Amino acid sequence: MIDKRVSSVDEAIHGLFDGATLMVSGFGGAGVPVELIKALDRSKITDLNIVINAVRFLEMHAPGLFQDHRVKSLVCSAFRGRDRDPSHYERQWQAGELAIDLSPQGSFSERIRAGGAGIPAFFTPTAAGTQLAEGKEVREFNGRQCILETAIKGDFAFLRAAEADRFGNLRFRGTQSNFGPIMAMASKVAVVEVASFSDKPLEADQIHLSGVFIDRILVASETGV
Amino acid sequence: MIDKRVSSVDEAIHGLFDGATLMVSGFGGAGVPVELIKALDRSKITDLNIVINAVRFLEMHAPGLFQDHRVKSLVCSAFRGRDRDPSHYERQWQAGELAIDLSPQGSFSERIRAGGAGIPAFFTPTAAGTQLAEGKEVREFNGRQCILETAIKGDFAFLRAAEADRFGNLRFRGTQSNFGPIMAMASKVAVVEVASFSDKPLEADQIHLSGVFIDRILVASETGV
Amino acid sequence: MVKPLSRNQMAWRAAQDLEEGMVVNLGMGMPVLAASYAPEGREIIFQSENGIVGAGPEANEDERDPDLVDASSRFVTLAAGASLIESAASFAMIRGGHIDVTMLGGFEVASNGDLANWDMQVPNKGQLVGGAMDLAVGAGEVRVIMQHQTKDGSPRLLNVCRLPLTAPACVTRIYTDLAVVDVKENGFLVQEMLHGMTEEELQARSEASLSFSANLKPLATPDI
Amino acid sequence: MVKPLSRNQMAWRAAQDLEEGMVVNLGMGMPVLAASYAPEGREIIFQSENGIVGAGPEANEDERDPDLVDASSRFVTLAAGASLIESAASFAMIRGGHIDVTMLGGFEVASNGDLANWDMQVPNKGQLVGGAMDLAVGAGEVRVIMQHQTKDGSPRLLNVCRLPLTAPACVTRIYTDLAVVDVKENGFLVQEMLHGMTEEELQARSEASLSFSANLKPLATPDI
Repeated sequence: MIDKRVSSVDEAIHGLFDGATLMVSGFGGAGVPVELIKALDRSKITDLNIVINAVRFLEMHAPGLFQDHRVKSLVCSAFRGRDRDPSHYERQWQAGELAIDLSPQGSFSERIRAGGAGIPAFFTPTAAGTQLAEGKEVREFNGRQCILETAIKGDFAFLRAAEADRFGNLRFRGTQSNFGPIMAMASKVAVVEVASFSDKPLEADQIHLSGVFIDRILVASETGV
Repeated sequence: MIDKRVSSVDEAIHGLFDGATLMVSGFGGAGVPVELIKALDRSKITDLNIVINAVRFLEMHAPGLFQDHRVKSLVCSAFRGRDRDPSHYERQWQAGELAIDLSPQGSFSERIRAGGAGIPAFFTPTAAGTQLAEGKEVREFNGRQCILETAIKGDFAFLRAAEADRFGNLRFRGTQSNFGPIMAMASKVAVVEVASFSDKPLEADQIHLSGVFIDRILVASETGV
Repeated sequence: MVKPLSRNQMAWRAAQDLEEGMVVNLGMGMPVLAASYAPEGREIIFQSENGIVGAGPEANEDERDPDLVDASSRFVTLAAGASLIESAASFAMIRGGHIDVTMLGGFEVASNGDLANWDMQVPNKGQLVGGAMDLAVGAGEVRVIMQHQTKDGSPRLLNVCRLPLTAPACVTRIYTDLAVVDVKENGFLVQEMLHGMTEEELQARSEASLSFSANLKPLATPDI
Repeated sequence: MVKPLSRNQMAWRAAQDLEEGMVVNLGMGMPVLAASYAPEGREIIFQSENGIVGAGPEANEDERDPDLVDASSRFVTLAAGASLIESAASFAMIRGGHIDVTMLGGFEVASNGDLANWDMQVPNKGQLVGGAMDLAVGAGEVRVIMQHQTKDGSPRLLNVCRLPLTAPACVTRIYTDLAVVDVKENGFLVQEMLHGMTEEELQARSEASLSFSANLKPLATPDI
């Protein structure tokens, strides 16, 4: 019988390796897989390429990642630290120790979706004619300049949802979903932490993400998050 | 107060013009907007470019369209008639009166999604190295041949759903949705026929298609469909 | 003369290779038949490209729902754990590599794995491609169920496909009424063959040259 | 010396141009403030790019839900008719032209409508682009709310932007603390200006040359 639950957070992140590309969901605190990020922080995994919309949430929950120089590159749409003084990651970037692929949030999302949907590249008008188009192929469609953006894929994805069934079918609350569905689609191993587990399969027409995209379910501890 | 309902099927298709590109949803009888297609059949609108997955459903509900030579081109993934003898549309195609853009069903879907998502073109491995790639740009990504497919947009879209609220938020039953959401997104005027209308707004986390994409709601007559 | 497998037997044999937890898409005809022969107790997720993830058996006449059909336009039911999606999401799932196995009908397969299964080039009839190309390109494995020869006795296991291709170099295994044949780096490798048939007889019914597994087994199925 | 508009007044003025049924996305800062000043009785759908279609007012302290935030990371509520979507769907909505109006903050606007609003080029700080470029490219209209001049008195209505562009030729209207300025084929056209201010005074605070509407109106707002 299919049952994608794991029994511990260590099992949830098992197999994540040095040099992996890891995608992490969350926006403004909603849908942030806090338990998984904390477990990553505690691990010794290094040389990571992390795909995350806003880098500050990574530092918030996994300060050790940057303190110990375990991130080698980032794909994001918001790299700026919150405080006036530069953050750890801003300093590492200035020192040339951290490579950044800054994408407009819509191109960031679409590149991840493309990764999950088997589309290797697409043209978009977003960022055409700006600094972020530098080095990218430009082509005109219907009189409009567009640039070629390429897909992003991950080895692992971390996301958070409200509820899962044993198939990995998910329901999200509020704005929890954000980058979670596309990151799960785009990654080889998608790990979701959920607030609750449904013993009955979720209703077929009320599922926000099909369990086909989910590999492991961590039912968050009551006190954990 | 926003209320996208129209009071008649004539009002529902009002403004559809000669030469328009019309998208029609439906798969295997599910989600086929029968009342709208029949109204189109009764109208005198001609020179249409119709985007529909399987052409036979168009002939089934709007035989006059082909009998009166009112379709000038089709975008589809299934153009074959059901019977052994050629259908009206197959004969018109043989006679060179009907232009066809035959796409694999996944590329058909993705081209429509691209039209609705502001993506003018994308690369896909589907159909690379086949007859359907003829004339298309080929490029290799990660060792795999891909072809460039372009977006499809419509002037009007017809779709069918189970339930709508006044904002045009939709719920579908079973496999009704199929091409409906992407066609609504890709068209200037999206018209949905629904089996029932909810006086209360639908629940925010149980909506299958946001009303932002819907322009007109036709509440199907009890006897109509 | 040995008795070739029936359509049901071919579907049965193909179904035995479906494993617990697999996500599987079945094409029209014999492939969809296979769903009902999957070994009991194995939980397999049948995806149908019109928008079902987790299709159940065909609906009985009294439980038919016109809003719930599969990609073969059959009235179906939903299995436990099913979800419903729209077409672009469904083909994102397919093209994105999230289907473990697709089983498709076929007209011809070449020894490099090229598949031709979409255009019979019938005079006076239009073309129908449907989701075959997307499935052939996107699924983790492409398995074909087809008669070993055409009705007029022409081979279907070819050196090079004559009919228009569905996708190049995609097929991993073929179930015919005579044999189970894998497509390997250096061509066709027969894994199972009907009891009583000789290697020469099977080769005579194939255009491309066949290799035979050192561990060649009889192709045995129940009487269905 | 005339009194420039407060931030609330600028937001109020911008809000008056939002029409019944419009789908509107509001950027951080003054733009999100505008939501609360939309004329009563008008039903406007506020889209927030992190996944809300139909955001309501900011949540009171006792109704805050950590799972429900807007693109400015504020705790919000849902309006009647709201729906919730994931990020790729949200930006498909934005890039696909389904947002009627976006109101954004700005650093600089050029007379051809070029917008610079994403990179202040602060030393030692990293870049943050967020959804601004997608909104600037995708929305039906791009309206900017910004102070007419920088804190040190430099103009923001320029011949050519000095800061990195968000998108070329996208802005249709600018609300400043001094004026309401449209971007037309041949440059800036002032539609409204603070009472008591002269055309010369406004021009002196702008780099690009301004035209003034034949129907120039006073920029009047309530005392908020």
